[in-house]
Amino acid sequence: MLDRRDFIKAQAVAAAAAAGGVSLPAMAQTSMIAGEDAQLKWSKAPCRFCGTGCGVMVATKDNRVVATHGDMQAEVNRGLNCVKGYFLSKIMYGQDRLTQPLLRMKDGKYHKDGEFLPVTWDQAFDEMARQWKRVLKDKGPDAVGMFGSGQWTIWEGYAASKLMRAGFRTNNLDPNARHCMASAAVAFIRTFGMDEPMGCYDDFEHADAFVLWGSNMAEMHPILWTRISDRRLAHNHVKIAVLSTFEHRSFELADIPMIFEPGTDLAILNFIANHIIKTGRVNREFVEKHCSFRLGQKDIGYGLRPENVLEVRAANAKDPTDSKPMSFDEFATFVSDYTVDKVAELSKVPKERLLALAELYADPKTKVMSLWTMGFNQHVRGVWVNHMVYNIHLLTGKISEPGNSPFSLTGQPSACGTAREVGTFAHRLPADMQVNNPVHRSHVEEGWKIPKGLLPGKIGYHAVLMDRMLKDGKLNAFWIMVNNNLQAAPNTNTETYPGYRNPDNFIVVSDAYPTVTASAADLILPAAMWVEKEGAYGNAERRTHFWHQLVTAPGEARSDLWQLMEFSKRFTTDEVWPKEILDTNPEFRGKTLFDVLYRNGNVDRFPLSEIDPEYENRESKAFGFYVQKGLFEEYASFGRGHGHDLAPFDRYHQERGLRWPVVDGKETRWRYREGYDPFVKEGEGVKFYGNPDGKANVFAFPYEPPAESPDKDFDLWLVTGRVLEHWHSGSMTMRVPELYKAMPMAMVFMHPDDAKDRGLRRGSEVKVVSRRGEIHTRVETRGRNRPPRGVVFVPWFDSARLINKVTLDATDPISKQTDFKKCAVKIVAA
Amino acid sequence: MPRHLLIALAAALPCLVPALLSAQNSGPARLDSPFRPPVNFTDETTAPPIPADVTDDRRVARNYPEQPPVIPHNVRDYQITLNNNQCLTCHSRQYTGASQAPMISITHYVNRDGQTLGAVSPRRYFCMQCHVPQTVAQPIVTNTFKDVDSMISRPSDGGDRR
Amino acid sequence: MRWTIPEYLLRPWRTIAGPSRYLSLGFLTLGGFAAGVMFWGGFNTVLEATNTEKFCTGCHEMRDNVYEELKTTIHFTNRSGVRATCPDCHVPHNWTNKIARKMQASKEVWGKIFGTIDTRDKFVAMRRELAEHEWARLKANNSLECRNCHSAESMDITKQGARASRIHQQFLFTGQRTCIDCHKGIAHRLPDMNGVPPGWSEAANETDEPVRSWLAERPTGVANPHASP
Amino acid sequence: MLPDSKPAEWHIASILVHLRPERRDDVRAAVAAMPGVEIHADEAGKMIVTVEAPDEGRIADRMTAMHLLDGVMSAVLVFHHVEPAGGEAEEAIGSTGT
Repeated sequence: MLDRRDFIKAQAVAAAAAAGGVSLPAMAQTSMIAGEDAQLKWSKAPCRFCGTGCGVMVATKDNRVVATHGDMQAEVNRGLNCVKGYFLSKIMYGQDRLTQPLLRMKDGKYHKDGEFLPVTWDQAFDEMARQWKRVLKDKGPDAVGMFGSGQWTIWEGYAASKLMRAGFRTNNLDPNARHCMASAAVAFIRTFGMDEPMGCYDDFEHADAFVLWGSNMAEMHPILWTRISDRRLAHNHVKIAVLSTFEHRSFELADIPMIFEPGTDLAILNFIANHIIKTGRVNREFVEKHCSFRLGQKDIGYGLRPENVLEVRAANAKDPTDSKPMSFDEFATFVSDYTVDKVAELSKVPKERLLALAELYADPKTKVMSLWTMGFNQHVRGVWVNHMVYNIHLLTGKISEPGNSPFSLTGQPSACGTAREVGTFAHRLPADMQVNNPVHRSHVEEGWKIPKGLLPGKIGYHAVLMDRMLKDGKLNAFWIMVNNNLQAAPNTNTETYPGYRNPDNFIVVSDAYPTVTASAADLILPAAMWVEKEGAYGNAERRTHFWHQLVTAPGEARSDLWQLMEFSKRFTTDEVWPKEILDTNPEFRGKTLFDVLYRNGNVDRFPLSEIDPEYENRESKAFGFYVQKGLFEEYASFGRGHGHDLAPFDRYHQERGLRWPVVDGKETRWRYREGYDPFVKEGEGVKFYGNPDGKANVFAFPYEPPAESPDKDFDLWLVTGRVLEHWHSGSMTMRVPELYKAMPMAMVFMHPDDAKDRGLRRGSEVKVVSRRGEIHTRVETRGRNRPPRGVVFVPWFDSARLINKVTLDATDPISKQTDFKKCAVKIVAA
Repeated sequence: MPRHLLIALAAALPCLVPALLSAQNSGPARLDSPFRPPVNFTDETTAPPIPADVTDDRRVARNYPEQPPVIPHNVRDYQITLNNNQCLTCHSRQYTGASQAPMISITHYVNRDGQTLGAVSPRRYFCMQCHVPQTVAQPIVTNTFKDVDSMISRPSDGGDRR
Repeated sequence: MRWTIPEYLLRPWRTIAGPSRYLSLGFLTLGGFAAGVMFWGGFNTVLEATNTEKFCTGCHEMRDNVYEELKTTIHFTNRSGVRATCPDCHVPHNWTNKIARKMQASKEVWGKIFGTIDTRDKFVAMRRELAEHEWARLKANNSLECRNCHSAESMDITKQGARASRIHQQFLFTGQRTCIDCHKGIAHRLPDMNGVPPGWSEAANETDEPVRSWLAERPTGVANPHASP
Repeated sequence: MLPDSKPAEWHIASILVHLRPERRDDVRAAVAAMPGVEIHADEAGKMIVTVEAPDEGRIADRMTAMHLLDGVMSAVLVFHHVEPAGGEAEEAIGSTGT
């Protein structure tokens, strides 16, 4: 038994050694009396939660995680974590971890209405393959699909993309990132020709003003908020503007707080553009050299089912993406309608605050960083509103330089790294390539060493469409990995759940815990999580970071990577590829999908001996080669030399992540600007090289109202979102006692006068009712969120109060991302 | 019960999910999210009352030294804004003498660049990003995390999950 | 220059000031009394009418700023439903103080007419000054309006938190401090508190010397035109 | 401040010192001579030391002293933990949160 103080001292030393990258000499270790018993092994890993991408140090002992803390050497967070990050140690130890595949069975056989019984992996995959083959035979590749996640590791997303597109020949692959930042990704490509931010987190230390567009960073990106509060509180001239449809914790630091009427952010942004033009503060030289102007399509509908009256009525619902060129003067005329008086009236933001906000952008001396997440992206005009914020940065030339930065934040740890860069969307391939572009497909076919013409060119079903197709019986074999879509998707009672229980469908869910989605599945596969596998994530600032497997997963739980690759062994090319392709490429005959996708000479290129002997690697041991390295290097080959350059695999295990493009060993902090970005040549200054003409697009769009607004029957706006203590659907954080006790249930936050008018008060039990569904919850009138009259907020982490039964499945017609921020509800006593 | 199932069950017994175990004992098997009452997905049930805050002012043992302590008292109406930080009026170094509140660690005086400041680093200003109050709600799922103290005081068994 | 009073003013004055020529003393005494009652009643009615929350929140400056902030606090929503209205805390119950406060309050009405705080931003910019008036008033009257409900004699310290109980014994019961010293911002948002130490600190007694704030360099936002020099 | 109303405490901190390798011997000697300070590792211009003291002020003093040594580029606090001095405490007082 060790003396407590010696033990604490040993921990103190180990923490400092880990922070400094110093290896402790054996003598120093023994001199601490601590002895071998107290030795912890500290290793680096990124945090499991949001898109910030904090570095953590993880202590393991006897195959268990025993402590975590913020990594001092991680540039993102320099030693800090938020409360969730500090409790990472506990997320894998919920007592109800899934440790066995579970299949619904009756009389010893699979049955849709059977009881969940444990089966072996072989039994699980046998049944799953049987179902897949049945569906492929009966209906073809369009009837199988997979719903993945921005929490997949890079190689898991990549392996899934190969399996679905090249294996099963379908693009019915979409990540839950569709619900999260599809609008941002689409607007990036339409504006700059390339996805992801030009700037990086270093902008936080350079900006003079921060504008939060709907984002509540104090709760959702706490560590980035520490960088903003650091900047604001230590520099008197720095200003913070916070815009939202209700008051939340980020308002605590606001110099210019603004509550606006839901949906009117479109008008506010056009007003700012108008203000910049009217006051003569357009950066003429920048605009002439680097911008093209386009008039976008209006009246584009709301992404509902096509027979919905709103879609029938919309003039351009069928062709929402169209646009035509316009001149700067035409653009100026277009936005001139958006005067301060008109916009103040529409948005209900006081005129003086609108003007103060506009001045942050207009004043050429103020370096301004715009930040947004779900407020913009989960918006029926999400792509427009993303474009509009680029508009005001482009008009003033405030872009691609330290402190001048339109910055799209992400919600998942690898929304960028996996969902976007790897291309696990229904329309995307690696490195920003598109499935409907034959040149791109052929390039990928070469890289993957598969027959020409194998990859399908038809864009697959997006998230909401997948749910509709499951319900309609057109999508019948469905695999859900690392996400809890039955809790996350909109309008679940009507549009999502029926598809899961549709007798024609076979639903597989891979997860670590019994979520509501798992409960509705037909087969549950137990998954390894976080440091139970070797992994890689890409955060919001283009930083790719790696970690090693530090502990083994419990029971029979296996990583998604192992599941995908092992499942691929159950199919031969003859079963899933067209005869014509095999006739012209007979060398592929009789091989398994595993052989053609993963033993293709690329993925199996690196032997086990290249694995760091300090760490376990289950997947590689199972398949006989360094799987993660092979997948990563094959994937990275698509982006190298094209501005998506990733460093060699091994370097990432040494670094606290690197921001791509990594050229000549150096990361890139600001893209598109000479001196920072190696792809901009000397003398070019600024070049938006993603577009063939090197220019960024400024789009003109009007204000258009939301899909559903309050009326006399449903008289309140409903906004949904997250809270600090819980991450997404709470499947990890609700199992950490301290986090659970801090925020055990989702309540409806409302204004005390709205409560009073309905005869309610704090603590009253109520029903939140929409045209689609209802939930029971309790009223909170004095919590952290303070909605104005007419607005209520309900977080979605609580599986006992599934607010997405109430939300509307309206999406942005361009990005297909759901609007979770605007629908009409009423609140009645329960 | 088929033989392969028995074998699988026997092998899995130590780590079987509790929801399933209870189901085995009592009637039809369901696998519900433990946070939900055992009703169909489409049904919703009554909401429990909002649990009261923990206000006993008793320090809660930490799981590891790096864990931020939870807040054992009420923080209703505490204002932490540009104007004022109510937590620091008790917990900052200069006021702990009179308030007798635990002093914040000096790690909080170190800025992003590793320099120690004369006062709390502005990046640590918003206390409740890391330190959260607790309610009396009882966790629904047990967490089997073991802290280092409990692991070094017994012989190492090579972990219990393999 | 010599004051000259115009004739049209002098004539009625003479009538009032001169002795009664036609009315009886009894009528005058009783009538005067009745008139006095009526006048006083009217005065008091107006006074009482202006002494309600409804009146206070009749103008948007109060309704949208301080009253809105009050709604979520313990003085508005609490276990027993006993709540404080604006005048409970802000109008002295003692008559002379009440009148004095009313005179002062007319400055706020003045403020309304001339738009000193007619927008949220202007109100926020004035917040420190307005708060300082109230702190000074409550400090001067030993937190009288607090004590109208919260009597130190009636406090059961065993029902208080350990820390509150200790501090009340050390500072409140000994008369070293008064309620407002520690409970600023209990019902509204605080202004910039730079240079305002908590009541339990030593510095709270050293009125002239602002304590070192928690930050060496202190932000001054739009919300703070009154940061101490 | 109220005089000595605090219970006696035991503070421990670990500090990462960056130094110029050529001045290593001098720095080592100076650091080792500080009361309550212990050197645990020292390689390639980085030194890991612990400081034990009855209050945080003394820890800050030692850090400052290390900062001021010739050849020291920085002394960064990595870990800080406090507990009552009276032996086995159920819970520590300070927070670390490195």
